[in-house]
Amino acid sequence: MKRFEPKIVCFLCKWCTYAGADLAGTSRLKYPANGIVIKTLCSSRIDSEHILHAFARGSDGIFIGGCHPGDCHYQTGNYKTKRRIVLLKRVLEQMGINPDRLRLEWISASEGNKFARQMTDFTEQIRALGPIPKYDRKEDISNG
Amino acid sequence: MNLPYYPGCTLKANASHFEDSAIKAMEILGHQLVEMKDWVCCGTVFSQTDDDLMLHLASIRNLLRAKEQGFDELVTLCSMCYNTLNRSKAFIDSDPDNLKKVTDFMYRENIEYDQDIQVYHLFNILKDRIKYETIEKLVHNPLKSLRLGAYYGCLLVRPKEFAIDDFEEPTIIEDFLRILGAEAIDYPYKLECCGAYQTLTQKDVSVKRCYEILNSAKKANCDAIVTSCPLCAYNLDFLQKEIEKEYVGFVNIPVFYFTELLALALGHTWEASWSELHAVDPLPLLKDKQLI
Amino acid sequence: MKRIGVFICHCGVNIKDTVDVELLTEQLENYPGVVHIENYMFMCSDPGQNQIKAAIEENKLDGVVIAACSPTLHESTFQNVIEEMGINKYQLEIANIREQCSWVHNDKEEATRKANLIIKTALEKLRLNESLSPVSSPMTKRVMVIGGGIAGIQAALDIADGGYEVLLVEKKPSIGGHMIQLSETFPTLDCSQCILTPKMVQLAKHKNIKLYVNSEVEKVEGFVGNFTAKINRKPQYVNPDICTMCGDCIDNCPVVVPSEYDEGLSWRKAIYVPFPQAIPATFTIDTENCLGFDPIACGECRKACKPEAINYDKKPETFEEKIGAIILATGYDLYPVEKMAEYGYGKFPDVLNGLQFERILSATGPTGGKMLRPSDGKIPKEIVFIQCSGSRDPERHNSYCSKICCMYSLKHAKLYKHKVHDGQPYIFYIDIRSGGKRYEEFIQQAVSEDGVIYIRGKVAKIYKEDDKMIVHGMDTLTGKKIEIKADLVVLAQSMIPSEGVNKLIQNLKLSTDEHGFLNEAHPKLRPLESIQSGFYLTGAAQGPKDIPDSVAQASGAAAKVLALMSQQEIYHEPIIAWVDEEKCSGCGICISTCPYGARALNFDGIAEVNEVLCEGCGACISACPSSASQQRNLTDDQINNMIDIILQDNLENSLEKEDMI
Amino acid sequence: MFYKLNNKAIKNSLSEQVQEISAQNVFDCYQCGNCSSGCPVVDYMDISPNQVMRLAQFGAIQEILDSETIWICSTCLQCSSRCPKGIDVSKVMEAFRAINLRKRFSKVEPNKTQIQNIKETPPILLVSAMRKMTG
Ligand SMILES: Cc1cc2nc3c(=O)[nH]c(=O)nc-3n(C[C@H](O)[C@H](O)[C@H](O)COP(=O)(O)OP(=O)(O)OC[C@H]3O[C@@H](n4cnc5c(N)ncnc54)[C@H](O)[C@@H]3O)c2cc1C
Ligand SMILES: Cc1cc2nc3c(=O)[nH]c(=O)nc-3n(C[C@H](O)[C@H](O)[C@H](O)COP(=O)(O)OP(=O)(O)OC[C@H]3O[C@@H](n4cnc5c(N)ncnc54)[C@H](O)[C@@H]3O)c2cc1C
Ligand code: SF4
Ligand code: SF4
Ligand code: SF4
Ligand code: SF4
Ligand code: SF4
Ligand code: SF4
Ligand code: SF4
Ligand code: SF4
Repeated sequence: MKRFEPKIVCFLCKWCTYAGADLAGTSRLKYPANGIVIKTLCSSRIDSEHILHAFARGSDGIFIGGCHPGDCHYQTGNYKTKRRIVLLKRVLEQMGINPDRLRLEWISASEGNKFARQMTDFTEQIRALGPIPKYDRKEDISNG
Repeated sequence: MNLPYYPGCTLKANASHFEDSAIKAMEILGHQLVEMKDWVCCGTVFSQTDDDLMLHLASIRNLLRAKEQGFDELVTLCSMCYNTLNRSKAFIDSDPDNLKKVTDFMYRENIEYDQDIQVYHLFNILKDRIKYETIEKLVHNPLKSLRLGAYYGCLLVRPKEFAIDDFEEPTIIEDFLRILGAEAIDYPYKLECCGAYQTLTQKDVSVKRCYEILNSAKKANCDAIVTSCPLCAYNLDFLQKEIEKEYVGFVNIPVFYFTELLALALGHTWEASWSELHAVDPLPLLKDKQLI
Repeated sequence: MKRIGVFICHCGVNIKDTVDVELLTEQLENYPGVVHIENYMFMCSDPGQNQIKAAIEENKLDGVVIAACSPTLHESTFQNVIEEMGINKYQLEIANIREQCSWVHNDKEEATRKANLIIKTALEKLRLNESLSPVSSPMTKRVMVIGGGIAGIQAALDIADGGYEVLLVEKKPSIGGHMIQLSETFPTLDCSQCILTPKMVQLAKHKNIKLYVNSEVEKVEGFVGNFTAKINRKPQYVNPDICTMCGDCIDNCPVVVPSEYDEGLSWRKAIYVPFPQAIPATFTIDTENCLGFDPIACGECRKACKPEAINYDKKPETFEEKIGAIILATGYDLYPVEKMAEYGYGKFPDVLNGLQFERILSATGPTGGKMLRPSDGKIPKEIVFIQCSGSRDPERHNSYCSKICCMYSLKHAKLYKHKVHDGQPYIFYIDIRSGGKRYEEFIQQAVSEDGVIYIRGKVAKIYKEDDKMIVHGMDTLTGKKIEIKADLVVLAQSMIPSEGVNKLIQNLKLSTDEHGFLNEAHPKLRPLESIQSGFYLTGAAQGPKDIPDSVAQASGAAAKVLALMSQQEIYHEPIIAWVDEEKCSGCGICISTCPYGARALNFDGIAEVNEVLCEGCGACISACPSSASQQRNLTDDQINNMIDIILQDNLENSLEKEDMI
Repeated sequence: MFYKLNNKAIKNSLSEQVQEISAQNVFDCYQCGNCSSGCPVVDYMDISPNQVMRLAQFGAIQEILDSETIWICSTCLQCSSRCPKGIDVSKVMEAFRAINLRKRFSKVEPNKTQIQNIKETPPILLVSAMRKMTG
């Protein structure tokens, strides 16, 4: 049987995690090809609606990468993201979506290793969780 | 007015003059110290382990008993009772988990512990409720020319969350002594530990501690020491015999409970039964100052 | 619809070996909007660039996607290429199929599938990209420096020397700050006043510098290049042009108050000159302590002043000044000894803070430079210095290290030894922080030559017995409890932001760290500026600092300001936020979200973005409950389209788009 | 002789027990020595309070359990009230006593105290000493 290949949307901030992902590339580190990247200037640009939208469209997992606390290019953007994600995870739980499908990590421009590790780890975790259940997406998101 | 009162073990034994003088002084101030029924020893020292709730049950049971008797507050005289009851209460109250465990454990009690009972030290009542200004007006026998050193010890001021006043620089006892007409003397060792329970096992430790405290007070020209803890009072008063042996030239100094002085200043006569419980006889000093 | 060209790079073998570029070309040929697609070995090379130009011309392209390496490498190269062909540079998107695809995957099939999606997201984004031009606004070529300590003085001089006009606003009657109070300074022990007063005089005479003493900034409006500041100046009541500095007024003033300059160790009158070398050199009446000007209350000073320099009718004045940039140099104060319970809440006269001890050491101080203690004027023979007093104590005081007190405690011990040869200095410390050029050598030398005894342990308590200060500490190295009967104790008090500066910071809408020190834009890479454009930081206002660091930062900030001033206009990336007026409910949530103060409600109660201030982080956009706020070239629609394209296969297999939301 | 430190020695179960019973993180301590400076009975201790904290960081719990220090401490709370890192040092001391006492160890035999006149001795002294020193 063909193994399940999760679809993962990755939002990476330009200053830290996107640069970290580039470093993983220049270091030729290997990780699964399931995540596709959308670059934002800051992790705080990512709206809860984008995340819900992506889940509704069948994303099996969503990965958000930002600068380490205190290193945000915009000072406090990553704290805002952190707060938003904590809340959102609770919402996801109520909607029947396993909150582990959403992951927020601080990855600096020098942490190519960490980026590759996170990609591998997250993909495997989502693979183990299986495809996102369809009924959840339809009912709850359209009502909420 | 009636004040529900928790005596604790020692006030029924070696410190009965502490209790007696408190009741009489409070009467003059128009307040009745009503002893709660069925109290048990609070366990004296507060147990500082975080994982053993059993050691706090005695304190909580006392609060329950008081509540059963219709009280919503308790007054203590002894610093240690004050400290232990309060800290046990705070420890249980602060954590819903602790609260639940304790409540579950005491399921056979008739009434549920629900945190709604306050514990005060008599100093809180004198200062904040009766008010020092009021007491001052009732002083008939001002303790004029008596130079007194307040001894706080540990438990009235530590831990800082439970301090009855500033934990490094309290003045609540000094202010009290001043309204009684005495001279309150500041001396550096007033917050230093007397050795506490070490007296039982490491007497030399307590002897040295008490010597340093008393000596510091004497250097500042105190005539006597004033305290509110029966353990401090015992160490400071009764260990003077040993101090005399250890440190040549040491001259005795009387140790009072603050309530004895309060009663005296309010015009109550000094009782012989009080003197009997002192190691260092306070009578010569009181006579010398023409207070009795 | 846009006419888009897609250019896929092989990067030699770097991409081609893992990504099937031919297959990609085929797959994307018919993607909506793509009118041209090709692949080539080195897109960034000259021939590659020429191929792009040719394709643009031939196919009348108005958008370009380059599938190649990371945008950090060649985005600007390709932007230049399309700009040369008359296309706005924001119509270029880079699909990063090397760093984030071919280099990190092994399986060619998977990598190709991923590269396909990466290019499609770029196409989806590009489809809705607007053509943008940089935001610009004119530059006011004047600078305001707030705070006249060494940091402010240095910054003002550097900028004024660079040819621009500077306003220096100082709240006290004289400039000089704390440095003017110091005796001699580590690590070279040169006299503080000797090196500072020439600078003060130079500043006062500089044709490009306008001095506002006794003044505070009440409000600043506008944005970088275009600020308007409101400055309040308290009257000094003495006309500096007439006053001859004869001092007759002082002799007749009946009011005596503690001198700030001497840190309360001496006295001054209500009419006074803060210190002999004050700039501006003139007398001031301190209205808080003056009995009152009318002859019934007092008026003695005016009677005494023969040249009639004193005018009681002066009123506070308010000035409005236009400036382009602001430097904050508000400095520090010392953590009050009154907060130190363990050291007696400031009630012992022989327990001093560091600045008080500087005054005792100083030749211009209350003892004329003689080492005498305040209580009884005796020469202290046993002296204890306590480091980290109020610092590194998150439980009760300040959690941070004050950085300079290790050095000045040692300096104090050394200078003390120079004055009292038979005295013994002790320093209680926890760690010694002597990172600085020649700092460690300074310490080592004092230990070996001056016999300073360091004791490693924090002092628990100080109390007074007879005329001695009893210090109880611990030497953690030997495990021995230490008692010292000291004649004098000096506390190395924590540095804290200067008094009242929090109000100023609030007025300027700047941010501070948790301790009240001004926040830099980036702790490593932008330490001289605030994240609010146009505000620069120097000296101890940004964090505890010594003189060399304060001066370095001041000159650094001045250089930044000079670079700013050299521009006629200021330009700014246009990837910023904008507001859809139709949708905005005026809730104001975005306003508090913006870290740059770039948003405000307009007269109609609708949010507006100040394009010059906005840095484009996007925090406001995700915070907007009405989706009224958007980011140029990264709108919600663009993001959602990218998401949709990534998940397209899933969608096709599952639900219809329309059912969803 | 070397004091041998290694990962396993530092992270041992006794050390975890100390942190659990006391609810204090011994790694917060930065060895300022304030606890020892203010301790009224440090002269009688074989290891000073700050050294107790240090050894606890090393995981050298047995050494502390065998010390006199933990029995000399009179729970005066001076250390706790002044620790700049907010560590309740006195609770850490109590945890060491508790570990010993829970093994039915007693520091004093009730019949072997230094009390001559039991009638003169207040209950508060007997009870508190017994509670702190007997298992
Ligand atoms: C005891 C002691 C000894 C020291 N010894 C040395 C030494 O030997 N060597 C060394 O290198 N460093 C030493 N320092 C450090 C030195 O004092 C500082 O590094 C230096 O003074 C910092 O300069 P500054 O201009 O940033 O701040 P400050 O000197 O504090 O100047 C700030 C100025 O801003 C003004 N101001 C504040 N708020 C406002 C406002 N709202 N509006 C207008 N004006 C305002 C103040 O009145 C002041 O004039 C010592 C510090 C201390 C405490
Ligand atoms: C192990 C270690 C860890 C560190 N970690 C941190 C940290 O976490 N955080 C932090 O803030 N700092 C850290 N630093 C400090 C940091 O590395 C330096 O502060 C910083 O790199 C200094 O930058 P620089 O440009 O002055 O010097 P350098 O980085 O040394 O750059 C000097 C450049 O000049 C070139 N050069 C030299 N001589 C000549 C010549 N004659 N002609 C032409 N070119 C020449 C050199 O090739 C080099 O490229 C760390 C340092 C070390 C050693
Ligand atoms: S008396 Fe007049 S001239 Fe003389 S110092 Fe005073 S103000 Fe100046
Ligand atoms: S008017 Fe004021 S400043 Fe002048 S002498 Fe009188 S008190 Fe002093
Ligand atoms: S500089 Fe030295 S004395 Fe000052 S807080 Fe830091 S370590 Fe303590
Ligand atoms: S030389 Fe380096 S490691 Fe040593 S004290 Fe200085 S900064 Fe620290
Ligand atoms: S994008 Fe960021 S900087 Fe711009 S207005 Fe929004 S929050 Fe402020
Ligand atoms: S958050 Fe949105 S709706 Fe509210 S004021 Fe800002 S732009 Fe308008
Ligand atoms: S006072 Fe606190 S931080 Fe200092 S040595 Fe003691 S336990 Fe450690
Ligand atoms: S609680 Fe114990 S260790 Fe702490 S100061 Fe008191 S006696 Fe010393």
